[in-house]
Amino acid sequence: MTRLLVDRLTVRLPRGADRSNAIENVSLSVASGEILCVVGESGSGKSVTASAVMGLLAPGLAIAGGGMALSGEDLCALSPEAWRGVRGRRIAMVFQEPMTALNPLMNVGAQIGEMWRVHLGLDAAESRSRALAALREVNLPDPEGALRAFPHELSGGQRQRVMIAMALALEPEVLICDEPTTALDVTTQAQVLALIKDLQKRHGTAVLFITHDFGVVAEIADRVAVMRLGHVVEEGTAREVLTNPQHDYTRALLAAVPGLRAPEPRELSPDTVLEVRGLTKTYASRGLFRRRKPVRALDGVSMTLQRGSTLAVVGESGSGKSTLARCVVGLLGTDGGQVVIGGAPLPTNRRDAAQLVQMVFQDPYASLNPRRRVGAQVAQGPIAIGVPAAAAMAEARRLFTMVGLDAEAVDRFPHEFSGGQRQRIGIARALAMKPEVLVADEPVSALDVSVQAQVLALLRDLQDRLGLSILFITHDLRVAAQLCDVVAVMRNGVVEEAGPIQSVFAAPRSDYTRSLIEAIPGRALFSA
Amino acid sequence: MRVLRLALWRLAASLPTLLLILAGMFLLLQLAPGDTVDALMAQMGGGDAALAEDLRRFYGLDVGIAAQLWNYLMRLATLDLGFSAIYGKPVATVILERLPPTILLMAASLSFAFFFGLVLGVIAARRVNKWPDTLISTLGLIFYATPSFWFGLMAIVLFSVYLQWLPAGGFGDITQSYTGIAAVLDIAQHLVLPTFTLGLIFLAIYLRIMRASMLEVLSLDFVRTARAKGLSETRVVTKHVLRNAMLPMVTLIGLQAGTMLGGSVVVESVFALPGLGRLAYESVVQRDLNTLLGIVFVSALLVITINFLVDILYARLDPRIVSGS
Amino acid sequence: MTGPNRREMLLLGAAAMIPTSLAAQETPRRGGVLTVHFSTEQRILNPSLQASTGVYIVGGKMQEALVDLDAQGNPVGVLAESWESAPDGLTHVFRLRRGVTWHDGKPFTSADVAFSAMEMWKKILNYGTTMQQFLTEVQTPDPHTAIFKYERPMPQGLLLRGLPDLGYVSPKHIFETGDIRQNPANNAPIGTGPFKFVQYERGQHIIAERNPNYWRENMPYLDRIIWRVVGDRAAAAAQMESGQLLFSPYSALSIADMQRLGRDPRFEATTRGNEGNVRTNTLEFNFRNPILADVRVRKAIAHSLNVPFFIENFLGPFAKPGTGPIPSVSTDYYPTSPMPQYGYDVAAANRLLDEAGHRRGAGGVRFNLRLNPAPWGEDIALWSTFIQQSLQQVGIRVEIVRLDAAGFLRTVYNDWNFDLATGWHQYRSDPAVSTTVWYRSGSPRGAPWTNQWGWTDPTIDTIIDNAATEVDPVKRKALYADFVQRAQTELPLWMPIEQIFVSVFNRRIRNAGNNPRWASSSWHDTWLAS
Amino acid sequence: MRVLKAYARSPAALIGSAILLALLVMGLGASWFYPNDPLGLAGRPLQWPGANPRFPLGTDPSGRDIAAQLFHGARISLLIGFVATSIAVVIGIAIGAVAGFYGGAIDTALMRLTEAFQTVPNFLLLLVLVAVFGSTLQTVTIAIGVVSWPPVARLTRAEFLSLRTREFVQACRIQGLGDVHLILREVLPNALPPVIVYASVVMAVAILLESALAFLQLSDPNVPSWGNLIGLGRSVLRTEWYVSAIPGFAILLTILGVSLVGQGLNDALNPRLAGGR
Repeated sequence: MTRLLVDRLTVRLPRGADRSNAIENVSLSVASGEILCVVGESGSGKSVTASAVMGLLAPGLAIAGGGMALSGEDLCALSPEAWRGVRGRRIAMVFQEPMTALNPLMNVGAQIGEMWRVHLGLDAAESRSRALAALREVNLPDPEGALRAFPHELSGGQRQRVMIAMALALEPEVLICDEPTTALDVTTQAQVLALIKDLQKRHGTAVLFITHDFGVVAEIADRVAVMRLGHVVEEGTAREVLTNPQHDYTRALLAAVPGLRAPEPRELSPDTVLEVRGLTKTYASRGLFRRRKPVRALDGVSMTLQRGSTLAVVGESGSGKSTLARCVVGLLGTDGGQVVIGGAPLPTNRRDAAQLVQMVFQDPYASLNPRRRVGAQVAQGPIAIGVPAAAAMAEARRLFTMVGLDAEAVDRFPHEFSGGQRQRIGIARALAMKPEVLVADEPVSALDVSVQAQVLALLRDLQDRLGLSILFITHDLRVAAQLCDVVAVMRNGVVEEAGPIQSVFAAPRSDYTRSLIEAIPGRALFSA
Repeated sequence: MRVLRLALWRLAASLPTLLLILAGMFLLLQLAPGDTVDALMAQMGGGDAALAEDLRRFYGLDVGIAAQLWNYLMRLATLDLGFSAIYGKPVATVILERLPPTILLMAASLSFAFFFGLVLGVIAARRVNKWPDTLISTLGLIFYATPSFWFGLMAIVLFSVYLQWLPAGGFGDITQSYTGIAAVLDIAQHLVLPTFTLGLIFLAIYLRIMRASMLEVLSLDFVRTARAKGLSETRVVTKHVLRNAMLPMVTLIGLQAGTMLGGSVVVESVFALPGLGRLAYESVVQRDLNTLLGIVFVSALLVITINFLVDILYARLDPRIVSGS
Repeated sequence: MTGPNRREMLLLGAAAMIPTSLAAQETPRRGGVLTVHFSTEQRILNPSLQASTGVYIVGGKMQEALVDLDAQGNPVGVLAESWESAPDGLTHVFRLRRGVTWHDGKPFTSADVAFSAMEMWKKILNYGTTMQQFLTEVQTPDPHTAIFKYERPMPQGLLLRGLPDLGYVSPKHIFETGDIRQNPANNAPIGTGPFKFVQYERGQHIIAERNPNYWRENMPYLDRIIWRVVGDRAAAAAQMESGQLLFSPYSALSIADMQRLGRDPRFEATTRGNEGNVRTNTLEFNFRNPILADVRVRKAIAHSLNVPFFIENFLGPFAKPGTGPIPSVSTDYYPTSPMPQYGYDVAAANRLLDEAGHRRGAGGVRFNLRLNPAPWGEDIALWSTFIQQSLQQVGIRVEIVRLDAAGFLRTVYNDWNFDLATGWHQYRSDPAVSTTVWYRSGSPRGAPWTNQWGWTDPTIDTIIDNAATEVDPVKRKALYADFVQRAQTELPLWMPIEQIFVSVFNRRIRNAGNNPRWASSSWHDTWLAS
Repeated sequence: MRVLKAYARSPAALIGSAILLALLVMGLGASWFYPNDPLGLAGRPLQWPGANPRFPLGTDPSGRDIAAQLFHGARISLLIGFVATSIAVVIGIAIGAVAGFYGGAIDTALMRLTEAFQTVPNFLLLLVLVAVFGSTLQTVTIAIGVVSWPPVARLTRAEFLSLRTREFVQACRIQGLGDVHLILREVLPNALPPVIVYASVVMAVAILLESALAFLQLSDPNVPSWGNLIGLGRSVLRTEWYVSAIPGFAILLTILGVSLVGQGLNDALNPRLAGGR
């Protein structure tokens, strides 16, 4: 039977927003034991839909039309009180950010226990034991420990499990998952997805699953609804939508999803432009009250990058890949080993190093100074090494056109650009120094798939035109597969496996690599 | 045990600071016109040059500055604060006599400011931009803008002179020798006005901070989670928001310990309280180096202690601190 | 702040007659607590070591001197019953009172007198060191006889009038061991007086209680005396009104409050009982500043100050215009001949300044001066402001340099770093004591309240010296007339205002102010009407 | 521009600006409203407000026109507030920036110094400074500035600590730009807003400190400061309380104005701190 019915729902945005309605005439329905995936890029209104259903619309947003029904009961008719009774008890929700979604000052047991205490009025002991059971069900290692633990003591995956345990505590009819795995590593993602699917099967819960990742969709969806700018543009069973999309937008999205087909092997130039020799880096971080044991971020890492080629360093969080990137560009000093560029060790002098290696950063918003014109930020490097200002600005304009921006945009401020455009500016800034090596640290992971594809295309194009040598840091094998020649898989500060991407994909030597590849969502579909 | 070790560690860590302060103060005061003997002469109403010589010898002012500083620090090493020129007894004793009123005053003002700051802040945040918020915020601004000594004077005029509800000053009525509960009440009565006077500005500050951090915490994800769990608004605030929102306030207490001690100088002189603040003022005027340095030393210790307690409190409130992440 | 009551000593009782108070007829009532305003805490309370009213007001109730002054201001025996002096003035014999015991029960003997005289008055006590400079020894043939031996003649009159203030006796058995200055008894006096020390809470109060074994029969009347430390004038006034304080000595209240309370039937604000404590406000010139070295400028400055106006509007009934270094109350030495005066006359002032060659410059300003006011006494602050205001009218811009006590003394009397200074001159009944030093040249640098003006005048020096050694009262008076004449003509400093300290009593206090140094005296006969 | 709009939108800012403007007019126009020296003898002392039409606000214990002192006092208070604040902010930013940007030993040393200054009760330090260097307008102002910088330094340091690791700063490092450029062009502009907002607090405190000093008779007696007036009024508090009340109220208004402007700036510059509005 239909658990959740959203009928021609329209939510109005506050005046002054980019469009009048967050969502318009959105109609969805989820039956018990069914998973409906709502797919869309940022701004598609998928999250608004979710919070509307929870009755937790952000201040300023208001339901302008349509309705929602839970097992036939009209939600919009509910008083705030009544809705609170429904919330958590009959409709539960899992949020995207496991890091911030839990109260940092309250231990896990208490937070889960609250469900029973508040809704069923059980006493502390009883709700505690139930919480323990719940934690067992989401198979957390050491549930007793977890009960007493505080959120910051758990990993992202574990927190998400806690969230799920909490959400399912009272056997809700409907579970809403808002990008629950986006912030997780692939392997963890795979586990959490499996967990959700499994629980949902056992409890026959109706799940409204919100994601931007077709891979995830392919993994768990029974039915799919594609949203764009507040409208549902296409809906159907997972199979139909994924294999035979009707709407152009859906097609575009699917096309943008990076496949696992490794590119044809290229002839690599024999000369090594970058060589990393036995790099070692240890962080000795210290807490306010007691010293913590030092962390080995890099443990004798070695790799080489051939001129004009791309070396992808793939790893999950904590693998040390970002540390590596920062050591290579000289932002971090190393404890051992050395970085050799063009035959000579990386000069300590900032100015000299600048002309050898440049970097493109992950966060398009943090990587530009909000208070300065983008042109100036691109030109300042060359000016610093003595290029006359006028020439530097002219070069900046040229680069802007090269990275696909309007040359006149140099006079604008960062906030006037979209994320993708900023990433292009970042690339232009790096290229302005005409470096031997370009280090790209997760350059696309913060972007929507479509934009992602464009930026990757740009990089590939630039490499062809300028013969760039790129050290490409990423957590996403699929992205790596797009443009790299050689891949190095890192884990806990050591290189697990390295080699031509084709061979690594075809026959991974280390189990870890294999598990990484297997964890890729929608692999079955997209590697086909 | 661990706390004690921490305390010692903290003290050791702040030794350089202490040394810096004392030496700095000492040298600074050497530049002051006139010494304690001049002050004493003024008090005695004269005496001949020979007497002055004699007194300078008595107060150990006849040796060079470097020597004096050295002597002082050496004595300090043995925790001897020296001999007070004004009071003719060991500085330690003098300060101990004067410490209680100040500590009492600070404690009272702090609790007053903290409690009401908290409550008002929460109310304002819950009714943000509605009339209670506007009222409270305005009051806060006015409290903040009121010069404490002026408020004190006006309070005296109103409550002591016209209404005759509260004593105009002093730390207790000694014409009656109260004992037990009566004495406590007596002192309490004498501390009412000073507490308000000193606490007012801090109340205003805490209120502002609390309001802001409440609003900030209310906008965080885990609050949304709590709501999604179907918790009542009250429970969301009391169980989830409050504790998080208190953290900035707690930090502030530590940062402002020094300021508060400074404020008590003025308040004590307005209400004729026999506290550390007034002692400090007197010893500056009387050029009583030992006493002044002693006070600086003690108040520094006080500030350090308060900060230490605040850290402990903070750690208790926020599990993340202890594990140092 | 150092209040008014710092610096007055009474070496000779003022002969001013005391109106015998009607209270005398009433029968004294026993009991009661007298609460006294204690405006500035003292470093010590022992009057044998520090001579200042701040000490007497407390210590004077617990310790006693050999002699005190009676209502008429004549010496009367206290610990000494009688005395005789050798004609040569080198030997003075004191017969001590018998059966007197210290508060700790030990008997009072001549040994105590000898010890106090030799170890305290002669060595430590300010002014004592000068007065007893030539005291060679104190012989104690028996426990009740003390014989003072001097190497130079000591006039009996001066000695007897000195001892009420400089003759307080401390117990030998307490002080003979250890450093006298650091002796705990200095802050917890042990004496023979009518009141026993009970407690001293720094910054709060001092408590003394009735001494049951006091040698005067059935005295004292009061059960307790409590001195409350109240630094703030306004607060003190409030406590007078609320009855928390019954007596505020030595002009410790604000002028406004003293006048207000004086009009209140519950209180009496009077100079009675302070006849000895006369002071004059000064205006001191620094001759190292060439401008001020010119007498015309000094006179011009004097002419431009409207003293009567100032007194009327700022000081009220407790002050009157001064005529010179010797105040009018000092009938023994007050000159009968007219003295040069400098009335309010702006025209004259301007003329003098023009003559002196100081024409008005930009903004009508002739020149700038710094004025250092002493930090004690509300009247000094008002006076300095008034000087600033008045001199502006004649084109002298005055900058007030505000310093605390230590800073003031050091800057003015040691560093000579001032143009004008203003404070108090204490007249101690004989010009030779603490008045002529303001004019006599050759005072060691750094000695406060002496001639540090960089002004030397042989004429006045000789007059001063002659007067000091002149034995014939008539001639002496004449010499001091010359002295005043000279002082007022040369005008090295100016003393335009005369003030007597004011006591504010609650009228419940009986026998209040019944001797010229009442506030400092032992209060054995003081009692409280219900 | 955006900032200006946001500023103009907050009512707090408008009221505050209005008050400060009024004070500014009072201060600057003082010599025009009251050409005579405000410290000059105007008439009988202690005339109640309104008692004498010549003195709408009465006269103080030295027979000076309170209204005149109020106007001229506005100048003094604003001057002291402004100059002292500038001093504090400059020192604070300099120390905070260097400490926060370089960290390590330099940071430790500078923070020790800051701690030292914060550990001594600031008013106590102020007393000593004034006792030592005298109480002229200049010394008092400088002294106030000297005791007020530590919070600014801490704030600046905190900002720098968080900003120096931002990707755009790292990008500039990689571009080979010098520290001076990084500090002045990249970090400082982004660190400034909260500091500017805090400056209003410093100014308020500075004015309060001066008045407290004057109240203890430790400020410059040659200038018509409000605090001096309050201090004078203290001795006649029980009868002529208006002498203290009037200038006290003026101070209250000033601080109110300053902190309102501060709040406005806060709302405009960093909305997050303004409390999620």
